Amino acid sequence: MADPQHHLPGIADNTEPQREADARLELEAERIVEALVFASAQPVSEAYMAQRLPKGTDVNRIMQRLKGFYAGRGVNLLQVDDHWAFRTAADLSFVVQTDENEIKKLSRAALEVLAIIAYHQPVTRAEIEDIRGVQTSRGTLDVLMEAGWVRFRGRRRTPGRPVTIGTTRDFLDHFGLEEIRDLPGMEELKGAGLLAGRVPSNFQIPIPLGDDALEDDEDPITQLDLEELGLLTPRGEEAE
Amino acid sequence: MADPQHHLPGIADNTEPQREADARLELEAERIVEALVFASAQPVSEAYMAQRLPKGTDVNRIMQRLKGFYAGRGVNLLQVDDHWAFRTAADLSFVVQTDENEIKKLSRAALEVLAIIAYHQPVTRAEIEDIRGVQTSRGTLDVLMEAGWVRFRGRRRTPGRPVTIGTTRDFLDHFGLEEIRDLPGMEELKGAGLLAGRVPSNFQIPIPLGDDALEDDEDPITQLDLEELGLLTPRGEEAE
Amino acid sequence: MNSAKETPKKPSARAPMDVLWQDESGERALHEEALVIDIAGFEGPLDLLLHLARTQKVDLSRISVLALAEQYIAFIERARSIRIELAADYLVMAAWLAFLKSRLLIPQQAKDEGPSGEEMASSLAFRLKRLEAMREAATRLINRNRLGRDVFARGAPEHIPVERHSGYEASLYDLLSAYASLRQRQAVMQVTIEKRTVWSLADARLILARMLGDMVDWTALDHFLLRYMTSPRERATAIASSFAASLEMVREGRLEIRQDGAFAPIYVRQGPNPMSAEKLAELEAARG
Repeated sequence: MADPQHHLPGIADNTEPQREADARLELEAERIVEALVFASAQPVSEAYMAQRLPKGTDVNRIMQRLKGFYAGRGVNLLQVDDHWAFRTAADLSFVVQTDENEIKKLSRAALEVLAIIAYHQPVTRAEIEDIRGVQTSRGTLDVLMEAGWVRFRGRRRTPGRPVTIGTTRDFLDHFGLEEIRDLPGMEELKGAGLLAGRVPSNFQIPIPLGDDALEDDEDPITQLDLEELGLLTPRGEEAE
Repeated sequence: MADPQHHLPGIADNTEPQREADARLELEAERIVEALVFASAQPVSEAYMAQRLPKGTDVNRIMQRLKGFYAGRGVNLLQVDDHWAFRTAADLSFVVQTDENEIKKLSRAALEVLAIIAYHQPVTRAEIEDIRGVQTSRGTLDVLMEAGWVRFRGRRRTPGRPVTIGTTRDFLDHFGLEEIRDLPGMEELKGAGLLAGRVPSNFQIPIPLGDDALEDDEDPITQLDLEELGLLTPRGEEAE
Repeated sequence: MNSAKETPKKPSARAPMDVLWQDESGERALHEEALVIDIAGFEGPLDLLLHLARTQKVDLSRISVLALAEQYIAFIERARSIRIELAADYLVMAAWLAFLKSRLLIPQQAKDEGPSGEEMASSLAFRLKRLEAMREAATRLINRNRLGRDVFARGAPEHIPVERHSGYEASLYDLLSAYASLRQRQAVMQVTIEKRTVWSLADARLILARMLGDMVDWTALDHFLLRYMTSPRERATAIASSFAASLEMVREGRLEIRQDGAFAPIYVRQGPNPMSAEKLAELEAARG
């Protein structure tokens, strides 16, 4: 669909009806995505919406506009990855809350592991244990997986091919994050080198990856990781 | 709350800020009822909303105005007696209903069979039953085939030439795996709390062989085989 | 101090989640006394170190690693002196810190291999900072507006968008847990778990009674029990049960017992009131 603003001036007799037609189509597209997203409790992907819109519709642009439209209202349009969902405005939680609104409480260990996975993903279990300095007790990862917040992502191409763990879209949805880069304090932590999986002599900072696609990061570059991490730590010595 | 239109003219220096304050209150009331109606599983009564609004708020008037606000949109506000609910606009039901009834939860048995196929592939039907310890009902494999997650790979060069089964590319896509070898092994399942720590010493989880290439003891499936297996006839009888 | 297992953890008792959720600082209200006793509340040596570092009340980047190492080692010594079971992790850390301390105090030889004391210290400081940063991040994360607590989804969804063509729903977690529990179930069904041989008191009593007739003179308890011990693994249980049974039989006058010193061999012989053949037959019958 053509953007009305790109029409050239001077051919007004032609553009005026055209503009109206565009606006009508645009409104119709807005209505369709509103209906789609409103009808679902789960975030709806842009790809899914695109299938239900006229070919070539710029879904993201429409969603961004709708997001602005709902910004001040009681129900907001939120982006989660490349998915969209309507959610009640956070400042209204006091009215909406009922007794049934029970959410699962996490143990301190589970919460810590969740944060480490979120900020360091894709991360292996050995790395989680290195950061915490303690073995992850049975059931901790289990709880997070069952909640649907973390998942096995793949394997790192290092000796032993350890399985890597990352967060899910449900995680983003649950904590109201558009993408993993929106994690609180991410920039500061990166800047301080605290998300680097290694000791300070090596100031290489991996950019956390939240996407579903496996990244080049799961390549031999990170080979240093495991060995290096283990070497200077007591846990590593213990393992020897 | 006074309707701004009912203010008398001539006392403008007083009404202007007043009008603004009223509008703000009104918008806040609208936001609250929007959130309430949106989050509720049932239509919400005006009485319930009134409890959550400043005393004396004319709920019905607010709802009527909101109804107007949503009238042209993809989601409408509907009144049922003195209860209110959001519903997708009637003329858009076609977008919302296209894939109704399509999503089914995989049965426990199907999950087990699928998992066995994933880990033990290429695997024969008899081997699946051996691992599960029970006979696999006819429909279970059908369901997995229908889902597009498993396929016949070939025939094993052993007496009876049993058909071997493996997973598909769609399987990997659905479960977010890049390759079948990304499936977690015993240590990872243990670490995630999915496997108990104490398993028999001879307990092993195979490393799945998921290549498209046939194994040494596998023959390709031929057209003849498919007919023989009854796969080319609708819902064919499975070779027992 | 030989426990290689994890000490039982009770984090909920010491650091309830509520504290973490409500208390921004994440600081745990713990006084020194509790610290000594309640090692079980710590999630490993780094957690303990972090707590000790916190009590130095300085920025983590300016902590004295040397002082911290000394505090930790002192803490472990105190715990050991009052015989608190420490997980191996804690002892390994103590040993590592002792090594670090020596590296920091003694100038390094030129040809000395391995990391310098300073490198080790900065690595430790980094790990502490990183762990603390993750704790703070966790607190900030959990205090966000959360779906189902602060923010709500549509209460009456009309439609579930089906994005996959398969038409079936299953997550990787579903798949893996189905597989793991199936395999585990089958493994349990197929493996015959070896029965652990335990000598009951009754067994031991019967065996001792059978032996009484053969015993002319003082015989070492474990020496004659060897006849009944088919495998070394039974040794402990056989000796324990026989000893307990022998005490009872001494009380009944069927047996006399003698030991010349602590940990010296225990000798037994027939007592003044030996068991009759009928009584023995009765015992045998009762045992089946």
